[in-house]
Amino acid sequence: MAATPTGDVDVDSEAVSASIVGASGFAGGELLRLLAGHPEFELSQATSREYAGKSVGSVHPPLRGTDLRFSQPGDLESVDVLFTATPHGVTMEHIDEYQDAAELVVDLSADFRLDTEAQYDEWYDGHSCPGKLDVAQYALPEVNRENLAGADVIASGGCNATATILGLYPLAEAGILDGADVVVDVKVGSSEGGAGGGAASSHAERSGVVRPYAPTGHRHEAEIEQWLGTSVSFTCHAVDMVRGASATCHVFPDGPVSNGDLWGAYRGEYDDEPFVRMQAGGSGTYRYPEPKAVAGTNHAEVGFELDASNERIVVFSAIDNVVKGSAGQAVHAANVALGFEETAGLEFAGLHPVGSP
Amino acid sequence: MAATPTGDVDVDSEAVSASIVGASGFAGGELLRLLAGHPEFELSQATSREYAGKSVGSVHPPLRGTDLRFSQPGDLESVDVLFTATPHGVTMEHIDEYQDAAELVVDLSADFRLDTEAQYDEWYDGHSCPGKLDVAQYALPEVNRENLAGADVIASGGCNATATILGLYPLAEAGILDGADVVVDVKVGSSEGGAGGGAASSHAERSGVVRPYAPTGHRHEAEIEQWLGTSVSFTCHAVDMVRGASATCHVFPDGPVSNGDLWGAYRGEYDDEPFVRMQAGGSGTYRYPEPKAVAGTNHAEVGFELDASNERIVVFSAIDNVVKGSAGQAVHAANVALGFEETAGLEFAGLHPVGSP
Amino acid sequence: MAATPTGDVDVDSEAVSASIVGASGFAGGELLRLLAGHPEFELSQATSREYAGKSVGSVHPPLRGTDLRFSQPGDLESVDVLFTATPHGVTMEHIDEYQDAAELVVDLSADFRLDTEAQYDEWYDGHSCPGKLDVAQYALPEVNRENLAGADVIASGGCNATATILGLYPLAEAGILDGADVVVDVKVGSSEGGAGGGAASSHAERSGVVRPYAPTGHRHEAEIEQWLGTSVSFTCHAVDMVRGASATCHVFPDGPVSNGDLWGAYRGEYDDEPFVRMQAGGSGTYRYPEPKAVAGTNHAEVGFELDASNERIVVFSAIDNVVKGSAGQAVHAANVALGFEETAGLEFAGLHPVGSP
Amino acid sequence: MAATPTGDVDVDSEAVSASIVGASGFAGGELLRLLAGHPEFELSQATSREYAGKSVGSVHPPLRGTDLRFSQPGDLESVDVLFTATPHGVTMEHIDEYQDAAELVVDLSADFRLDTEAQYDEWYDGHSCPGKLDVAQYALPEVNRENLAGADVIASGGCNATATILGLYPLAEAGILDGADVVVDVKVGSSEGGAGGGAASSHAERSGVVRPYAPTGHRHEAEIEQWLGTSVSFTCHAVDMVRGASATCHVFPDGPVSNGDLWGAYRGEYDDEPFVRMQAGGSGTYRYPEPKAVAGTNHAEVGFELDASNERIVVFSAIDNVVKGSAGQAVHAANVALGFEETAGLEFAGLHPVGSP
Amino acid sequence: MTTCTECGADVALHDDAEAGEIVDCTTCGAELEVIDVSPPVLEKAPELEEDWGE
Amino acid sequence: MTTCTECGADVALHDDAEAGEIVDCTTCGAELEVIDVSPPVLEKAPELEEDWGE
Ligand SMILES: NC(=O)c1ccc[n+]([C@@H]2O[C@H](COP(=O)([O-])OP(=O)(O)OC[C@H]3O[C@@H](n4cnc5c(N)ncnc54)[C@H](OP(=O)(O)O)[C@@H]3O)[C@@H](O)[C@H]2O)c1
Ligand SMILES: NC(=O)c1ccc[n+]([C@@H]2O[C@H](COP(=O)([O-])OP(=O)(O)OC[C@H]3O[C@@H](n4cnc5c(N)ncnc54)[C@H](OP(=O)(O)O)[C@@H]3O)[C@@H](O)[C@H]2O)c1
Ligand SMILES: NC(=O)c1ccc[n+]([C@@H]2O[C@H](COP(=O)([O-])OP(=O)(O)OC[C@H]3O[C@@H](n4cnc5c(N)ncnc54)[C@H](OP(=O)(O)O)[C@@H]3O)[C@@H](O)[C@H]2O)c1
Ligand SMILES: NC(=O)c1ccc[n+]([C@@H]2O[C@H](COP(=O)([O-])OP(=O)(O)OC[C@H]3O[C@@H](n4cnc5c(N)ncnc54)[C@H](OP(=O)(O)O)[C@@H]3O)[C@@H](O)[C@H]2O)c1
Ligand SMILES: [Zn+2]
Ligand SMILES: [Zn+2]
Repeated sequence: MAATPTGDVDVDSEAVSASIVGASGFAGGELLRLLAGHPEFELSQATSREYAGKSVGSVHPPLRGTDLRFSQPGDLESVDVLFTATPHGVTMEHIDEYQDAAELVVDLSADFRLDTEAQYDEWYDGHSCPGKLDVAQYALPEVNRENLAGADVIASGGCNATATILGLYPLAEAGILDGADVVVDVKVGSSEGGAGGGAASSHAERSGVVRPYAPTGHRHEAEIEQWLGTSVSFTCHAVDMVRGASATCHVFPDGPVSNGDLWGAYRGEYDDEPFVRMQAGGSGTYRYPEPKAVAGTNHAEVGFELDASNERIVVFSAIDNVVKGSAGQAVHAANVALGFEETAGLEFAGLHPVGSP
Repeated sequence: MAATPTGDVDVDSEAVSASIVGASGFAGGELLRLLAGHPEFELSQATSREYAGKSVGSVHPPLRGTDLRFSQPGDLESVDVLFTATPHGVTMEHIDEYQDAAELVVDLSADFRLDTEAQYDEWYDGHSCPGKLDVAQYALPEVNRENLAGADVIASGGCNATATILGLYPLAEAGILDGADVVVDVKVGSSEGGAGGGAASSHAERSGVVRPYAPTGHRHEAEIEQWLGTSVSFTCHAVDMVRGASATCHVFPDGPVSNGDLWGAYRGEYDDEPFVRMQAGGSGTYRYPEPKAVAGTNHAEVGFELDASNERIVVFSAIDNVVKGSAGQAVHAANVALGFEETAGLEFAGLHPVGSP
Repeated sequence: MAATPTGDVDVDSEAVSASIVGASGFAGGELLRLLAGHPEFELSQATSREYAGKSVGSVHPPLRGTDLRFSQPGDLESVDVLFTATPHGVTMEHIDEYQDAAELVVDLSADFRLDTEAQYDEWYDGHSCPGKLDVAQYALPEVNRENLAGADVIASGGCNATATILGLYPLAEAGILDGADVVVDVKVGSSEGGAGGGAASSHAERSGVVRPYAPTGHRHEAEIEQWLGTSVSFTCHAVDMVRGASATCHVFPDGPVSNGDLWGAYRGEYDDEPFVRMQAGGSGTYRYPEPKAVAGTNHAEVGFELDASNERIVVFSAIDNVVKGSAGQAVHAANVALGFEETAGLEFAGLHPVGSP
Repeated sequence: MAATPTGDVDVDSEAVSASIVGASGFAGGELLRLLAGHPEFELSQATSREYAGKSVGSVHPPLRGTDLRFSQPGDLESVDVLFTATPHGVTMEHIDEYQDAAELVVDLSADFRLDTEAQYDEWYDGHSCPGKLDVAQYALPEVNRENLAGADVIASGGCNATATILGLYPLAEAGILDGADVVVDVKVGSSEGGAGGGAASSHAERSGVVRPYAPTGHRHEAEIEQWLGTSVSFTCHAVDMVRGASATCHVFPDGPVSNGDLWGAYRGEYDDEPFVRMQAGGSGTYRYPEPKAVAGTNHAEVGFELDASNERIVVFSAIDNVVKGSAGQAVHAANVALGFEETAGLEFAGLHPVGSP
Repeated sequence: MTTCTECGADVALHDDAEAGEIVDCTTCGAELEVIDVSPPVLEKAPELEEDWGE
Repeated sequence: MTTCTECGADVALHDDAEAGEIVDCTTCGAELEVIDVSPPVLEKAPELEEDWGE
């Protein structure tokens, strides 16, 4: 039963070893899946306190048939790269231990995304290891590719922040956001909440919702502002899908902007990006970015439409929150940092038809 | 608000007769359901060209067991009230015929919602009976109750427009919209598209979506502007539910507004409204307005949150598009116009738990 | 089958008082909803240990606007009827206390459904109050109407058992089950698991499933056997809906059976039943029983088809598990026991279209 | 934008060329996706009458970025392998033309699945090219691997038949089906109906269903009987998922069978199969076969449980209908026929978490 | 009978309400802490984190 | 390396496995309790109730 792909690189002799802390969670499970199919990495350990001793496939069906079993996070062995997919606060507490174990730590939590302690004081509950903040590099290659090589700590972006930044970055670079008012209205799936599950996230309560959460003051505003250089009015809604984050950005620029300006800005930024796809108009069922068209993949879809009468640009951006918005972004950044093919391990192109993946 | 109807009128001797044109559709089916349970109305005819001769229950399961059969729209008999639930363009073509058949015509389409021919020229493809436009009254009692008595033609509002107007009307009345910038980001269910169904609305393609449609230039902007006195930047998304329209309104007022101002505005407008419920904060699973909490009912939920740092008011409004956003609104308006108990026939309070109704 | 409520009893002067233990749960919430709209009952108390002090509407959106707040189960006051919607094992422990508080106890759990202690030893973990077993009457009026008047304890049936019994009872009565082999393949929604919610019932894990559970040895077999006089091979699957239980019964009768025999058996049993609807064949979208056609209602749909080449009868039965399969059945039985109109408080006929209610 | 994987084989010099007739449909789209990622095939043409001239990515989002455009089925060029994914009846009409174009025709329809004209007369509407029936080989490698090499026509199995045959084949081989009674209760997703979409398969009508269809007399019974050597009592239900077919087989063997017998039969048959996974019991969320655990993959999950008290074996089998049940099976069979690595192009292992893919 | 500090609506307290108890306003849904009972004084309760994450 | 008591497949135990530990068989999914380690002996672990109710 060959449940997982094997690449053509000689894995045994020159593979880069990698372990995952928090491998029983949703983001950690994706890391397992992506690294198991990656031609350059060899999986070493996958931790879970709750499932230690069980096979990784008992929690994550795509991994069935692999012999790897969860180990305790306290039993970490040395590896080349350590991916950490733990809740906010864990990595900042254990960063020294993690860096002892691996030359490169790729963290999926918010712990090293922001530049300064002051931001953590404002948006989170402070930071327990602020001295390491300037060592860390933000993972998203589309905005930070040039700083990833040689990084010691890479901080994978927030999923809502990733969707928003990818949607608006070309406008920021083109100066179109200068003085602009920006509203970001996000819709996300249930996997964003992680593998826990209380009464409110039960199937009966969570099905069929369009449920506002974090109407104002969402923490990802900090990351977005850091990368776009402007503040945004941000509101999030839970909708009935498992994977997916979709950001609709309503941008009111300071002066007139033409369709040509916009295509120039977007194509200039994204034409050579392996994981960003423009989707703006056209015909048929899929005309604008939508999350189910990228579910399971590391792709982002980005598109826009000009609203001349309201002097508005509507930008749509859609990603899979646990891939491009988390584990896939982390692997992509590691590929860049280690000099691998950027798309290595991230080639899956998605499914059609597909329901609510 | 009594959750069940009570009927003290002697139905047999003095019931008001009503027929429905377009009764095989989604909005028409709701009219059938609501009128069948209404203490004051007696159903006369229900038209469908496609299903003429079949029992209404063969199309609409809740009507099973009733003896009524669909008739041809050409065979209309005289009744007290005629409800028309046909696609845009049909009622304007047949308005004379409909008015011959009934003293009161309640139309669910867009044909008589706008005040002037110019608006139809701008937003639709013109109007074939502009002379009747000023005879018609907009149905939504929360904004137009005082003009409904004695109306000859009542035009039930658009579902997205209804959600938006209910969310913003108290701000308009309180002057808070004067000079404000307003973005309206709407999420709707599949029943909004009616009972047709092409490839794009098939289950396989339409499941699990967050799909932008009408990113700009949505026709309901006209209605909204007419009632709020200000233009709004409007964008719509199809999401995975069947019933429901949810409007998130991002309002940037001209000057400072306090929580107290907002509560004053909203409670002043809605405290006595039988079908509007405030839902703003609190605890538990249901903290803000959401469509599944009002699915199947004529209730609207409205709530808001102040975003001090962005000088923004976020307003949420949720309705069932085929009830409050269509058939229920029509029956409510007819109740007002005819002097019935306002809540007659509209008492159903919804279900919990409920999935994606 | 009257689709709309009629209330001729003077509610204020002679209402029957009722309380609910376990009112924050899914079945208890339905009881609240049904009794709040019932012309004969007046709600007294609704218990919840977790939510004591909060308004019932804070947990159950359809109850918003009512002033009733949850109280502690230890603070029960005397009422005419006590409905108990607690997990299995609670009522058998507290039955004396409950009977002290009310003349009629209607229990929704499995605690008093079976006739003998031996059955509880075989199928459950024994019974702590076996002496009361023969006092209790099974609620399902379609099979036990004549024994409900004057009962002290009424035991509402299991939802899967109710679906199965309603599907097969006419065959049992007609002798067609004698010597027959019967397979029952059930599909149920997530509300069957109650309002708790662990990781396996989270939205992310529970969405989109066809998940076998209780492949063999399901406890409801005991109830089914008790009422049909024959054992059945029973298997259950969780599917992606919130409300609904659907039983497909594959019956292999001992001798030849004709379509006429079947219609005779089913119509004989159900023609006068207010809550059972035959649905067998026909045209259009809804040809056979399906749960979404009865969601939110106390109706059962039953239908069948003969498979001549396999000498098989396929019987379909569909209910809403929390209404006909639980709270609605309990209210129906109470209506019968107390001499009320059978359909009082249970007139809601459902919605069309409707997604996954 | 590298939307599709590229293998390491030198595609230009030695690739096997392949075209797809019916490439705009659901099964044809999967063929496109699988062949685009296949190391041995080079895509030549993809036909669609409706979308001729459009890029394949305009219909199938995972193919975006590829340059291939749909061509007319009348313009077929010579290739090594022709895959046909047209509705039943098309291939039998065009088989000569298809065989002229390619040495190997792999048909996904029912046209060449059955052995004899008599079967087509009994289960379908006859056959227009019965002389070719004995040339064709059934695709499913698990039951027919040894006959695929050198085949001229390969007939990919029906999705429900595939699920059923995989579930029961080890029992048939072990003689346990001899004299056994077998009920097969199937649950399938909406993609089984193809990309058309009428009113009944619209999102509003098809969401949330457990809808019986083909209660008796399903055509796949013919295929099943052909491969298992016994007739089965077969019933199908549409449930709310897009991909997936799940067969629950209730088997009543003639004599006693032990757990050991069963494991012997299943492991003997499947231990070396690359695409069959046993899943029977265990702990956690995923204990038995379920379709969402294999969605998007060519894997089948098979499991069973003994019901001693009813002398029954319950067998569960789950596949993705458009992969293992159609396009994936076809590619797998072609791999076998052409001597490629069996798993080539079929390595995707699925997603977790995943909603309703 | 007292007044919701959030929206100003009337809030009915039951007879044996005690200081420290949390009630919700049935008009706006706000959670209110009973600070005193005679006369009744309410205060907005500290907000609970939504438990369905981000 | 030892054998699953349910399905007979090989089960690999890690080096520092201890008696009392629960492992799952990667062939059939059964939960197995490690009864002894040298030589390894497994026994089917008591079944956990599904936590998603009926
Ligand atoms: N889900 C998303 O869409 C998403 C997107 C972007 C970023 N992220 C970030 O990724 C991280 C993981 O999110 P998730 O959704 O995967 O959460 P999750 O499903 O709850 O998983 C959390 C994982 O961390 C482990 N863990 C928890 N506390 C730990 C501790 N103190 N030490 C070691 N391991 C611990 C858990 O396993 P045990 O308890 O068994 O050890 C589990 O494997 C979070 O920081 C989140 O913000 C998630
Ligand atoms: N669905 C909503 O959420 C919603 C909300 C607000 C307003 N509305 C408005 O309500 C109206 C109906 O919408 P719907 O969603 O119910 O549409 P629908 O499901 O497509 O139903 C349309 C109905 O009109 C009938 N019809 C079509 N053309 C006709 C003609 N020329 N003469 C007579 N009858 C005709 C159809 O039946 P036959 O073809 O069999 O005669 C059918 O009964 C539309 O104007 C819509 O804008 C709908
Ligand atoms: N859901 C269905 O489809 C269905 C169908 C047929 C029958 N039933 C039966 O109905 C009963 C309730 O099911 P459910 O689905 O509504 O479960 P649920 O949602 O879990 O609700 C259980 C209720 O009981 C209360 N409760 C729990 N333990 C208690 C105790 N020791 N004393 C007093 N109250 C207690 C809980 O509230 P607090 O913990 O806050 O007090 C809660 O209100 C069960 O016996 C079930 O078998 C349910
Ligand atoms: N969907 C499944 O789960 C599944 C599983 C097993 C087997 N199958 C079988 O696979 C076949 C295709 O099923 P599907 O679900 O993919 O159907 P579909 O989505 O309806 O696709 C049918 C395809 O055939 C083309 N087509 C139709 N008539 C044609 C003709 N006369 N000549 C040439 N092309 C024609 C259509 O494109 P144009 O009309 O644009 O040319 C379309 O590309 C069927 O035989 C089905 O039984 C399907
Ligand atoms: Zn308040
Ligand atoms: Zn095993």
